[in-house]
Amino acid sequence: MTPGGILLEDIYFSYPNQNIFRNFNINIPASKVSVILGPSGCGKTTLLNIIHGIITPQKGVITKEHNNTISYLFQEPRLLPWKTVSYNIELILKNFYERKQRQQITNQYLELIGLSEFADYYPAELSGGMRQRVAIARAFAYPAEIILMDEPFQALDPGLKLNLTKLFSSLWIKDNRTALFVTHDTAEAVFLGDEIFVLSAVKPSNVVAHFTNPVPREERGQENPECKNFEEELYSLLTNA
Amino acid sequence: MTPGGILLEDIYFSYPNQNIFRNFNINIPASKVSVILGPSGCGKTTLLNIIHGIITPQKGVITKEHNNTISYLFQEPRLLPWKTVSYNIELILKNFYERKQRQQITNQYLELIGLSEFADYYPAELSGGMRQRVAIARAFAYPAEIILMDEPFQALDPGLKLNLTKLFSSLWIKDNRTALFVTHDTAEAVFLGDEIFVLSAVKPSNVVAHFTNPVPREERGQENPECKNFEEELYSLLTNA
Amino acid sequence: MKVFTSANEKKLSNLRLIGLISTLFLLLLWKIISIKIGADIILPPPEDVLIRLIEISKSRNFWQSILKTTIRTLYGFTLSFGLGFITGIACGSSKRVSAALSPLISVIRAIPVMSIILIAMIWFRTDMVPVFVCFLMIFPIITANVSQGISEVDRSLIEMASAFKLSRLNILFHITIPSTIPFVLAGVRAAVGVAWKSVIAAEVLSLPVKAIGTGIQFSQMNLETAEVIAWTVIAVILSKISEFAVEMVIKSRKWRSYQ
Amino acid sequence: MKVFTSANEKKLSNLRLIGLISTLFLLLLWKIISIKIGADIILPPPEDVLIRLIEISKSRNFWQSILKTTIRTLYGFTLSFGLGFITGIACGSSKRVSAALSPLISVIRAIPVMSIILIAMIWFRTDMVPVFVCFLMIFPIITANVSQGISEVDRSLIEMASAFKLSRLNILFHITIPSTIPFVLAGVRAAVGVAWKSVIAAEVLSLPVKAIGTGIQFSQMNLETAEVIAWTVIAVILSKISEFAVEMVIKSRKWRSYQ
Amino acid sequence: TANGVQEKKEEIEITVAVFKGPSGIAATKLLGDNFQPGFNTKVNYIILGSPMEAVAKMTSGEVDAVFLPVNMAAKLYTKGPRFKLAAVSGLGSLYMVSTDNSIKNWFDLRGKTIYLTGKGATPDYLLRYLLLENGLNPAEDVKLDFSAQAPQIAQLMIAGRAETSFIPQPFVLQIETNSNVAKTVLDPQKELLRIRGGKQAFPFTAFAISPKLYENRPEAAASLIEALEKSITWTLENPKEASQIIENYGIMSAVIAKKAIPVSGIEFVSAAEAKESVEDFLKMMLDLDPVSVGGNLPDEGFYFSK
Ligand SMILES: Nc1ncnc2c1ncn2[C@@H]1O[C@H](COP(=O)(O)OP(=O)(O)OP(=O)(O)O)[C@@H](O)[C@H]1O
Ligand SMILES: Nc1ncnc2c1ncn2[C@@H]1O[C@H](COP(=O)(O)OP(=O)(O)OP(=O)(O)O)[C@@H](O)[C@H]1O
Ligand SMILES: [Mg+2]
Ligand SMILES: [Mg+2]
Repeated sequence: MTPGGILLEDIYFSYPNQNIFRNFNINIPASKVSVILGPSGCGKTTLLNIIHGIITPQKGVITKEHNNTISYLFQEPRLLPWKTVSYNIELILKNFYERKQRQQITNQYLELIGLSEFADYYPAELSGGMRQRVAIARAFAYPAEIILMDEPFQALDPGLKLNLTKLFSSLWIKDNRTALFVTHDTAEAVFLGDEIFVLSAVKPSNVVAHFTNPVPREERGQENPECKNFEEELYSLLTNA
Repeated sequence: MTPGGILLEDIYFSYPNQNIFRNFNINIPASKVSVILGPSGCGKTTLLNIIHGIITPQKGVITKEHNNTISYLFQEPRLLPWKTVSYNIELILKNFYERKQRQQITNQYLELIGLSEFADYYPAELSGGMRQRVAIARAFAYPAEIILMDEPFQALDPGLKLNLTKLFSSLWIKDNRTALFVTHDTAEAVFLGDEIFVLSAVKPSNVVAHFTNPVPREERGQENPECKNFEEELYSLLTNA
Repeated sequence: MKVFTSANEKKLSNLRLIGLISTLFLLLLWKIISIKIGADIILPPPEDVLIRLIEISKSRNFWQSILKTTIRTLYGFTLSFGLGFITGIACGSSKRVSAALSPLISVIRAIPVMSIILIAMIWFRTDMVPVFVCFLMIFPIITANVSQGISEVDRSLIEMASAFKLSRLNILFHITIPSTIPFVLAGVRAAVGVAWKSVIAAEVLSLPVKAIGTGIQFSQMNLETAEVIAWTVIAVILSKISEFAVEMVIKSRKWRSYQ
Repeated sequence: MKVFTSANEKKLSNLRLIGLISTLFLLLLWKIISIKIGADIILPPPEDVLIRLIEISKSRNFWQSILKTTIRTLYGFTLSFGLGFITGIACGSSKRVSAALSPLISVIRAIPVMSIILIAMIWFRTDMVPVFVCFLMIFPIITANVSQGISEVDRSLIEMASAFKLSRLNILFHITIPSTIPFVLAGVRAAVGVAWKSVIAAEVLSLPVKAIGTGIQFSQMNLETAEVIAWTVIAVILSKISEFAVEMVIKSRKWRSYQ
Repeated sequence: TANGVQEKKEEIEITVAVFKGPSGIAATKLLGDNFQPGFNTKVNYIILGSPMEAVAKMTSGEVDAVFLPVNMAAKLYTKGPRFKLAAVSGLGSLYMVSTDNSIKNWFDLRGKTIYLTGKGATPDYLLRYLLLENGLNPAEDVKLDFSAQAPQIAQLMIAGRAETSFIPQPFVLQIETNSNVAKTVLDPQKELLRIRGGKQAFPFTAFAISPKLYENRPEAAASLIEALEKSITWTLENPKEASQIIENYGIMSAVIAKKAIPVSGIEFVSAAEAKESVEDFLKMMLDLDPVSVGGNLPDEGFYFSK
């Protein structure tokens, strides 16, 4: 295991009525963007939860650096309904910054996701995509060494999606933190991911395929035929499985 | 207005703190699949709600056939947490069928979305994509003349997405009911939509573009270059707007 | 075809009308029952009570009694609410605290007022006894509601908060307490009536100099049933006013949850 | 590095220990206070009460009193719960019904027990008066909780249901009622203690032949404080048992909401 | 002060408790004059709601002189803080009232429902005793209903909803004046005298004093007792003024007090004079239920003498 990375060995996990992982192994490299692909219900969210520590596997060894701070973008926005948009972001910065600085960071991220005008709205007054964006801002704003994201760019229009993937890329290049995200969008996977893991449809789930993105980050893009090919490979793997 | 279609004229609607529609007009043709595209937060969900009658515009005229039954796939799954998957579907069939038949229909749709095994699960025990599929099954199972869908195939892996779009297409061909759906996925729009409306980013929102799909339904597909072109046109419209 | 123009105001006045009719109906029912019973000493007709009410409202003692009883009720309510809320939060947030406090709370919840009144009389001034009784009644109601509220907190939000390493205090103030608000409101709604009732009942027992309960007891001693009911009407009106205040607070809440 | 193996059982017995210690602490406190007061007539020490408890538990009257009081409480609780639940649902579901019933509910909520006891005596057998009093106390608690619960129902689910044209009855049974369950449970939790308390208090006033309240009153008149407390202990135990039953019911709920 | 001699002892404060309700009538003049006995003894008067409250305060030492039922006084002497009987301030004023005028003697009560108050208090014991003596079993031959308080019983009687009740003054009077059918049919005072052959009506209310008072200031205690006697005499002679004082102290309303004063059995009997009847009464209670007087009769020391 590289330092800053995460290593899961022989993980066993089951919910009361079904077994999700048995002898599950995965090695998330440090300072890279890893992507998890896999059919609906195969255990991707469960895996992120195990890595984060929200749920505890019944057996197995998880090796990660002690005291690593982790930011988590959940599959659902999970905003506090009784707090405004800006307060929802400010709140999670409390451990790190003074009030002034918190507000400044909050405003900066609201700007980035295009919701500055909506700072004082309550979540119930937002559209689905807007809530997702607030959740994105929150996850990005949180200072952490590892970032986990569960379908981060869902519910967004193509324009926003493009902007936000680019935004993520540019933010990531600054600090190269270990990132792991789940997506159903192969284009996104190819554009952002350095390592790509595909989980199996049958449970207990396992990593059925592992790719290293052949295209260096700077050269990736819709136009690049290598990317196109790689994406098509992934797409056909997922649609035939 | 063609019978079975929906005509909105001079609609004015605003939430307490912002104005969404002013002099808004749209004509949803009968017995066709119409698609709405538009940036996050522009008012797509609001429009569906107005068409359904869940919210009432402050001014304007809505013309639709009396007593049209409408099925609605909401942007969120909106399942009853205290009912099992199968009961969530069965419940909305109560007005139409006997118990036996309800169960049979429920099972049939669960089969179609691949969740037969999970019939007795509670929503909290499902993954995000699985919940979305239950919501899809519910909307499809409901016998209605008009179907409204808000981002129907979100949170699904590419394989499922493909299957379910095909499923929708095949179901639709049987009865040709008026369908209107919101999506952020241009491929989906081109594959399913006969009429495509694009809403504006600036509010009050309006229809900024209206396309009629040049490719007949039978010939649509990823491989068809005409489809590709049309999709690219839409994509660039959305990403530049 | 539907055409929309704005119009939506009649409803409210309609509801008021229904309320009025129903109040009149209750008065009528009272009148009928009083005729049926045919004994003013048991249930005098409404008009007699009104006359008596006007008569007693002329004395200074009357207004002082109302004031004192109101103060006692407010005092009892505030005390029980404060302690009940804190206890409920403490019990709901930690299983250990809950285990430690649970015997005491069970005793408070269950102890018959009569059994503890002797001790209460030693510890409190007479006119505080009603406050104490009020506490015994309301404290468990608030605690029960708050701790139920806590056990219903959306776990996905708690998960989110601990994922972002929010401190226990932040979780408490920004997630737990806001989530319990609907339950606290339910508790308050329930407790308001009980507060008045228990204060007045305790006043009837301990007879402080100025008190609605004392008024009731004296009138009853004098077999002045109309006066007893006049005091009762006052109690009902006071309770109604406080209920109204609570409703105002409830309505002033800004946010609502979304799914 | 974290290695996981299963182990998680000590906690429960730990909590039990805390509960036990805290109970012992209360007993000790009682002992100390009783020594401080230094008058058995006001607060006898725990051991005296235990002895007295054993003594009175030998009589048949004792067990009959417990039985009768329990029946009254169950009766009062069930009645108030049933009516309170239905009324709460009715008021919460329709603004008109709510407007129509609200004057009556306000009166029930606010009317001092003393003022209505005569009428109750005319209408009921005297040993039903405690049931009636219990009703007056609990009915508003349940109604308040249920109607708060209804006003907190997730509107997106109601929207969903009406989009699918579910009948009002289906909405009621499959959405409204399940959503109010947490509130109903909070109400029940709060009401259980109040039920015992109010039945016993009313028994102290109306002195039915067999009743815990009668036992308390009789002992108090005779300054047999140890006996008063012995009865009190019984009341606390009974209330604790019913609380426990309620907790069992609450825990048996299968589903939980998700966000 | 009543006494010219300056005491050397330092001043002590004592508290006299007066109850709301008929027993408080006896103390009218004490209250009205704020009577001080002298002997460096300062007296405070407090008004209490119920004997139970007094019991609490007697035990905690907050009250030094009090009016309460005789059997309770005895019990507090034997088991509690050793209060002594200083005088009797009220005699029985209970009557059997009924709308059924066929009741001529106690045996006629057979099969009746009798409303009365205070289970475990004097009326309960007394009625049971009288029924037993007249060959009736209180548990079977009659139905005793304690479910209402005295005023409520009166209301029911007046409204014709209750037939027979065993009730104290001034409610007897209230019932008789407001109902045209209900009448006093039996007098337990007389019946008790008949059975036990005493000379005096049975003692109802005792004036009891604390060790602090009778040990430290016997002179002040005597002076207080004397003043109580005067107060009672004055009250009986001046019901109009007395009732105003009674209302001012919140003991009863003036209207009702005026009616109650002549009929409530307010009477002063010194401890010495009352001893025989008190003993007899306590004996009667003891035979009926030992618990009611605390297991055994109080000894000689119970009766205060200067
Ligand atoms: N209940 C509400 N109260 C106030 N404002 C609201 C409410 N619901 C939506 N809005 C506002 O209305 C606008 C349009 O919302 P709507 O949900 O229709 O957007 P949308 O086009 O569906 O977006 P998305 O693609 O993100 O779902 C948004 O700016 C939002 O802030
Ligand atoms: N709380 C729970 N209790 C019981 N079973 C659960 C629970 N949460 C998830 N599951 C089950 O675990 C399996 C994996 O769920 P998970 O949420 O990890 O899937 P996923 O890969 O994230 O799917 P999706 O792409 O749809 O989000 C599913 O079959 C689901 O039914
Ligand atoms: Mg998932
Ligand atoms: Mg939307």
